[in-house]
Amino acid sequence: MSWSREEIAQRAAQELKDGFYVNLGIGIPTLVANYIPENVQVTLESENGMLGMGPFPYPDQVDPDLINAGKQTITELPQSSYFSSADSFAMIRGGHINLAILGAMQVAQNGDLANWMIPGKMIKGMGGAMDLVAGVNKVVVIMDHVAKDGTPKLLKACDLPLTGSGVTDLLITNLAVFDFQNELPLLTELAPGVDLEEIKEKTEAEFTVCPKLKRHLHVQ
Amino acid sequence: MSWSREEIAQRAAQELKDGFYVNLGIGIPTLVANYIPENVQVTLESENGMLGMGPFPYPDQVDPDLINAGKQTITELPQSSYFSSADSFAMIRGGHINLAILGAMQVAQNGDLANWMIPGKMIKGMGGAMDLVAGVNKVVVIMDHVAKDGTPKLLKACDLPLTGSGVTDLLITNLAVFDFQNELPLLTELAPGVDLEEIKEKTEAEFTVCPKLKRHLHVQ
Amino acid sequence: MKKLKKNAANALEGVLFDGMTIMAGGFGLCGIPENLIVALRDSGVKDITVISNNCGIDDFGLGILLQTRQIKKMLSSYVGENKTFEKQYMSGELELEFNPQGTLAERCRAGGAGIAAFYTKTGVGTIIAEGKEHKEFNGETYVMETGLVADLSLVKAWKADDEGNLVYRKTARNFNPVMATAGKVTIAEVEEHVSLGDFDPDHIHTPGIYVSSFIVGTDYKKPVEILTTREYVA
Amino acid sequence: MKKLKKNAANALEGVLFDGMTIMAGGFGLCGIPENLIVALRDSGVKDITVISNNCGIDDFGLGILLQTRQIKKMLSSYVGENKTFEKQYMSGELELEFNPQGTLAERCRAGGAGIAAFYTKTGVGTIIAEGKEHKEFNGETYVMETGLVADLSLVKAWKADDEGNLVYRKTARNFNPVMATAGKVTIAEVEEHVSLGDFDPDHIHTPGIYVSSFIVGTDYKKPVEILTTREYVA
Repeated sequence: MSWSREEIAQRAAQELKDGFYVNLGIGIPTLVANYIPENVQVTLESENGMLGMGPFPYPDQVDPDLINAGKQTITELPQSSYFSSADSFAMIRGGHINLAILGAMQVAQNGDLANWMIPGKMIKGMGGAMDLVAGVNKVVVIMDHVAKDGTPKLLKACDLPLTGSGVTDLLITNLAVFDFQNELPLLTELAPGVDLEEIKEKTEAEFTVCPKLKRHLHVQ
Repeated sequence: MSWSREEIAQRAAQELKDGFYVNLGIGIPTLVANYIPENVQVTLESENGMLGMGPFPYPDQVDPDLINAGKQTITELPQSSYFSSADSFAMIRGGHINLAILGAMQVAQNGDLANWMIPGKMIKGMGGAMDLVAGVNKVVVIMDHVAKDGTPKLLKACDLPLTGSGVTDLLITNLAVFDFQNELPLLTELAPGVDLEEIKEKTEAEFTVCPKLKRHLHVQ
Repeated sequence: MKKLKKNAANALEGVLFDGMTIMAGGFGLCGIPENLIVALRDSGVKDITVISNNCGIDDFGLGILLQTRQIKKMLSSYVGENKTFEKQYMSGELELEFNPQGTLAERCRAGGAGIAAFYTKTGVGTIIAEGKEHKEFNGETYVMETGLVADLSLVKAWKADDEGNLVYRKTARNFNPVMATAGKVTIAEVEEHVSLGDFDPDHIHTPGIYVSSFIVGTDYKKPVEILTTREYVA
Repeated sequence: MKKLKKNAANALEGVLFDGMTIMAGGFGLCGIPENLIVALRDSGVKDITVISNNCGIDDFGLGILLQTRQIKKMLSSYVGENKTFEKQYMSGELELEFNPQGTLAERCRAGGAGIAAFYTKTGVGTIIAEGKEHKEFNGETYVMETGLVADLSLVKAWKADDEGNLVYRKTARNFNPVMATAGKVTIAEVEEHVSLGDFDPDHIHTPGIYVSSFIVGTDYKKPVEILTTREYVA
């Protein structure tokens, strides 16, 4: 067993604190918005130039001038504001965003993150990811624990081109949670039905195990 | 005889071309706004954050939130826009202002300009002057030809702290006009009743004399 | 000094040359100068370097300039939406310089603001920073990035007045205001031309000083790349 | 997470400490945080470094903090309006670092935007550039200036909504928006508190993310430094 996409999103949502300004990447990170804890108010930033991102529009509300960084149609809220790309990344680079949640292809034990390029194969570009990981206070990375072919994605060192060096603060996979505050990743939580042996088997990186390791049945 | 303050302003106004964006310094440069040639439309910029500066307000229009860089009360025009100090100097530093007209204490033959400090005597500060002389396309300097004690102000080298190095493009004094496009200042115009001898006597700087030297009776 | 031009072809007259560098505003297909891009294609200008966050999609936006092979080089942060792009790049027909999105925006701002270069943490330790100058500030490493200036900037705004003052709408603002400052010549296209005095001077996003000329665009398509909606719940 | 505080003293509670660095918005006496400056004086905080374009006049604005000798050092571009300033500086009581106005504004912007340093032509060849790093770009010499961050930024806006979004009025905008971005804590004072949704999101000058808290100021004096008017012509 392991965490579903929804459960990963739900686990990531626990990182949100009241009053936070948050940037959510494309994919599973977008789902995090559905699991914001009660009594916690967060403001979502979209790096194409908006603070206070609202939900998807009703069909008759769609506005081509109002999209998020994933190019999806969205809505505004009473507290929303718009600004230029330069002002948006001034905000990001300047450390004003409290939390970013984004996907990854590889994470290394020193916190290196790769999520933008597979040489010779995929050339989409880094978009705003390099700015986000360099500038945002806390970077939460979400990914499957292993690649489709079963090879580990939490590595001793990334072999793909980096998005940022030593930038990962917290890693949430479908199997476990790792904290990157110390020299080596610290395994702090296991998904239901996952044991330490499975993690060791599916992880290339060295890591330490938290004495208070939590074994979850379900993400709350 | 020599040019009056008004005549100097009038002569400086001849440098204004249609469509120019212009910054006018404090003192005589401010008077230039009264002599903008017909058929020439210029937009006045105020470095505290305004384009399209209007005339002084009528007494019942005075607004403390609307001042120019000289802290004088002013008015807005239908084409006016406001912006921050950072955006204002981005505009100035980025070379978007066509012309600046400002006063000086000393000008050197290489175009050096000093207008902000007399060590041990006057510590007001440079305000926006250093940014203006470094960033504006054409810098027109206005000053009395000699100091109150009769000593020359157009010098071989400034002894006061500089505002900018080699930044003067045109110098208009109460006696003459010098062009700074070449190695040495080129004397191009003389005020009514002023002859070359007088200029030589009252100028420390080396300069060349334009073959087409103009002797004015009046500024038009 | 009339800034309003009749149409896009008219506005581009006399400013184009082969090998030039052009900035184009927009994020994805949002807030792109649709009319000016078409006129650019029709002009036949070639070997251009385009600075733009994206390169449109295969058959819309800047993508149409790839189809005609008018683009020699792109500076972008993301081109994932365009297959023609990928093909021409892989075959070596097209040069590409990836810039992190925030670095790209800041480079444009710097170019327009007379800032020759700046130090950012973005990209340090990645291939983006390779060969660039590094410097330590307060114990952290920064990489130097230079300002960008274009021969021509093409921007899309919502409204313009006679002075060329521009106002943008929602997230269609994006790169347009910074690119407007970084063109030796800047041409804007807008949906609406308003009278002088219609704008509140406190609400103007791009002062007219940055706008050489502008046109009122026609037939705006504004395609939506990813339509996402929610259901009305009864 | 309520950002609106009861009054200036309330807003400053817990954020002040001796020796701290404070940015204060305003140009001359235009757009200065009148209420917060008075509360700063009344707090008795001392040895502060103040970053502000000017230092008020002798008995108004930041000038009142010179009278009480709470300011150890000033970073400014122009202090000509203040005689107390001149006296304290000449006697060595007060440190002073002059910054060209545009460099000062850009340093604040850089600090808020995560730019450690930038290269400008402003000041090259003057005493301002002495001892600073120089670099050539395209055959021209630039000087490196560093970003500025403050422990606290005090800004004055016209209106704020509950989120702390700010809107400024006319030339009272000046340094306030950039300084709002460069404070570890930023406190705003406004003339009017409006409801969420009253602002058009396209018209907001400072997004609430930059505003830690705000107050509605009282008894605004807004003195005019140089009253210049013209006559009605019949």
